[in-house]
Amino acid sequence: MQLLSLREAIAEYVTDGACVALEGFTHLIPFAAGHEIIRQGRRDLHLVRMTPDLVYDQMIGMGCARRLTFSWGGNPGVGSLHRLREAVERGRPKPLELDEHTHAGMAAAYCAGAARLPFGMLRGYIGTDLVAANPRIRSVECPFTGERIAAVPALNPDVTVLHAQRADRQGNVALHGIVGAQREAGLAARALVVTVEEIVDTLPPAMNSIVLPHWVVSAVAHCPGGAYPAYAQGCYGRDNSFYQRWDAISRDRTGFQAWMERHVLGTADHREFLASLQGAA
Amino acid sequence: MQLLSLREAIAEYVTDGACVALEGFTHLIPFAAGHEIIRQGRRDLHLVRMTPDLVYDQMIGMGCARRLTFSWGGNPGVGSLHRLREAVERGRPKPLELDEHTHAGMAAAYCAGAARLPFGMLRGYIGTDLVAANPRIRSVECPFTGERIAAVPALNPDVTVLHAQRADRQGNVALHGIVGAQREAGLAARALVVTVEEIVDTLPPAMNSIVLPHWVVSAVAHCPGGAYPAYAQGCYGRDNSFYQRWDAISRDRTGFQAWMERHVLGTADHREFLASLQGAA
Amino acid sequence: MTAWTRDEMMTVAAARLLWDGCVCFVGIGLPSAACNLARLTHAPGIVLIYESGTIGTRPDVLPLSIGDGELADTASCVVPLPEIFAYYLQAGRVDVGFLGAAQVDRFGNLNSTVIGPYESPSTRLPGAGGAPEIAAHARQTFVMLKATPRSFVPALDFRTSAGFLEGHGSRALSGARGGGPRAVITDFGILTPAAVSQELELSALFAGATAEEARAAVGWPLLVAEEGETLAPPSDVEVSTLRALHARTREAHSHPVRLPA
Amino acid sequence: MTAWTRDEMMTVAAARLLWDGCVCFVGIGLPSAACNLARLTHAPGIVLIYESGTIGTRPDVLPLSIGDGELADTASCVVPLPEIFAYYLQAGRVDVGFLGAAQVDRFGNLNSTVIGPYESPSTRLPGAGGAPEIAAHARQTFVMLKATPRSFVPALDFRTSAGFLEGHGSRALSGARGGGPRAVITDFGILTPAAVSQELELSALFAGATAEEARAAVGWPLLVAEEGETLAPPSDVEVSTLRALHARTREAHSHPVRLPA
Repeated sequence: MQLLSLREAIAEYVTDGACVALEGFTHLIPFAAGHEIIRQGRRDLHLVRMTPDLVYDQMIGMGCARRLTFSWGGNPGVGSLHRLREAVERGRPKPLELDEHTHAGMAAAYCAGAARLPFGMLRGYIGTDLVAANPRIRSVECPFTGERIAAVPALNPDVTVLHAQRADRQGNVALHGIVGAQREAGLAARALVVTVEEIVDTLPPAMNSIVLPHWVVSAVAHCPGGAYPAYAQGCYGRDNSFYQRWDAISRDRTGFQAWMERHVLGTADHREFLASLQGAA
Repeated sequence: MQLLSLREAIAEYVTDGACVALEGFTHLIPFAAGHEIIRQGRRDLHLVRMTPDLVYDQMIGMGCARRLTFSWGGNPGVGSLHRLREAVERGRPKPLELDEHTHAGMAAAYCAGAARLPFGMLRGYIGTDLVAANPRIRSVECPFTGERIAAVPALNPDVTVLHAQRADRQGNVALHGIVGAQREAGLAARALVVTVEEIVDTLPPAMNSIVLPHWVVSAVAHCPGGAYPAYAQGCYGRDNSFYQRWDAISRDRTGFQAWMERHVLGTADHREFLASLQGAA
Repeated sequence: MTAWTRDEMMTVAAARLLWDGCVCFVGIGLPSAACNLARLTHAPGIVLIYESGTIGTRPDVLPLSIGDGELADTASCVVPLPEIFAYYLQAGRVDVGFLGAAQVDRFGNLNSTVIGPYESPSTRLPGAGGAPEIAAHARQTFVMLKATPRSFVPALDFRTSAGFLEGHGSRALSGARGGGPRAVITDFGILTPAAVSQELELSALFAGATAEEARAAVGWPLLVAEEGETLAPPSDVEVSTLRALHARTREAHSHPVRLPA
Repeated sequence: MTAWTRDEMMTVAAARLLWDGCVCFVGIGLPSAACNLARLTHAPGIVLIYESGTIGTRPDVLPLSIGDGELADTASCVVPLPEIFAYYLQAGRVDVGFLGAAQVDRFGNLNSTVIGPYESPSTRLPGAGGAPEIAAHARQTFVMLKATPRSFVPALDFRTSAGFLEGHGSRALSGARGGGPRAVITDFGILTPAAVSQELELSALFAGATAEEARAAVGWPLLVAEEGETLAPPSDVEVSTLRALHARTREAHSHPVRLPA
């Protein structure tokens, strides 16, 4: 485990063309890391995430991505992701290949990846046209009952980036609250970078809590507020109004670009990003 | 969820010929429930457990079982289970069919059972004669890579019996500490009976703790000390000296039978069982 | 009697279909409002599961997203997402799944993926999410969707989630273990599957709605059940409970987020 | 120099093979003593995993079972058993696995299942437990086993866990991803696999042990490595640390268990 700045961590672990998962299911979304990937101008990324939301909309809109593995791409409770839509519907700023699944399928694929199995299986994709649309949805025959069970290839990102409440100085990472498939996505990856709200001497004792042990973590970066506008349970709440505002900000390419230039490209780091929003509000 | 006495719960949920898992990996072993099964004279059970230990030795020695699905059958840190050995080596008191696996295989089978998949898979059973000894160890071909991966049939016991630290009055069950594959074994079963150290109005709040929600629990029985001589983290420790003494108690059939008659058949319930040991010590 | 809107009646109608103790896999929006309305009125023991992994949650305000902190704070427990889908939904432990969609067809099949061809859609929708497996494994599903000829269509552009497939028992051959759509709750009333054909037919109207209105809103020739009923309008308790819930929600969501210093 | 026993030297020899920061999948008995001795001497940052799901445990006394409460109390975290096997061991995240057995053959294959035929054994042993997958997936394994011609046998009664199978690279074709046995630590010294044949050969003797003694204890014609070494006897620190650990353990295990009233 290395203790790095977020800039250093992204520079070292997220390279052009890489398969990258910034996981987070509504909670603990690594927004700061996504912004840093945009600032560093990464290209041709294969983005992976069950629920690509605003930060993926931003990365796609800024031309970082060539491919997206996902299961639900919207602004939760609000509507569409306009930059994602424009990439898919019109190939702008770049065409985006889709590897489309269901939540249950993605979950099985991450679990398989974490276990280093070549595929995951589920009773899934039943009666859906996704099977015809995606050649990476297949099936296996049960060697005991003869039933056919859906199969998806394991997901093993080159790097998974997570956000968590805290790490200790050794690099043990503890998260709590809604955890989605983050732990599985983290364990499935070749490298694991974690941004955290705080770094402490000793994690709070919690026998069966969710911990990523230091020897599976590649780098920890201290990044308070790093999930904003998503949230970090026990630290700050979800900025639901920002999610609602994003619809207008992102609706047309020009306004989107101006916003990104002002708040992301025009800021040096996440602290400045947060400060720039205070000014804008 | 029903709140029952242990006697009622066993009478209702554990029937002759049933497939029964009393899970517990060293910790939270449902000893009291096993004794009650012996008292009620159940026969022809298909016993399932990763680590059949003293309580399975007792059930097998008392003639309750016809078949055992397992992965390690010993007295941990001490040696053999003499009653299990006599059943396998000499068919006494009854022959015992074995369905033998590895820990990783049993774990995959329980997980598959909990997910209602027909089989579990693992990179396992590599280079072992178990594959030849057990026709229920097979393989599947990955539909993406062509690799062959070991497969085991899902385990779905008719009833799983667990022991836990506490339940609330609604029947939500919370356990902590070493949990083995108990949760998966519980969720894989058609019925789930849980003995608990205490019943409380409200479980301690713990967002990501291990809870079996009330609507997956068939019955809860209040049974303090119900894991003794195993232990319940935070309640009482493991009686390692009893495990050591068991070697002598169980070594020959006559001594075993006398001990069982005095302490199990000769007591009405777990409270009396514990009291009888106090007298014997 | 309090005045009420069709949106409110949709929520009330859905809430009434739920029973005390039933285990619901809840989606965001109308289903979340309906489930919590049921919990706050006739079904206090309802078990609400959100796909984010919160089990037995009792939110005081409605979440905007499927994973708001309120859901975790008030849950019996929070489990990782793979477990919710494998050990609870796929295992057949969910009584009722709620689904929305952009399009529904006469057999209750749903599209939430694309309008137009998949490879070059005119409108790219958010996609499947948890829906296909909810549709397959919940013991029954309730679909909530406002009706227009663009949403109630003769043929889906893309079948994301299975209803009764081609009807006439074809679902039973598909591997789907749940019972399929038991009701489609829309803004004029409720459609339910006919016994043999499994085609959706109009079985209940909201007070004030008509079969003509329903036929005009549905893009296929809508069958009307022989024993159709008219639903009682929302009671005062239903309306006031729902409005209070929405008011609490608006109030809570209007607080600015304060980051830790 | 303190007097020492062969048992102590086995533990010390195994402990010396471990390095600071290595991730060990620990078995009960001698391996547990060896790993904790390493932790208390030269490898304070060693990560100990017990198959019961305790990760990064730092017990003050040795557990009798693989799942004593002490292991959970002192762990960084405790995870369900399926995760330990799938996400840590099978995923290739374990540096060293320790194995014991009733029998070992010249290629480091192990039997812990039966003596005699499987269907009618003369001795039924406890069985496989975690061993076959530890043997397959740990980056390397250390086997600890006292030597007699009945335990170091020319042919196993049953192959429970794969070592180098038939040697000569046959393991590499098997699907086992870990490196296999790096050392067999026994009560006269250490056997290690020869480079090409992968047959175990005597590569180190304890102080005071002889190659003749070793040959007599092994049930096949034992090869002796050309560059064999003699191991330094246990240091005072090693002996005193190990004895203190055992004394603490005896003391702790002698307390009667008190059930809650």
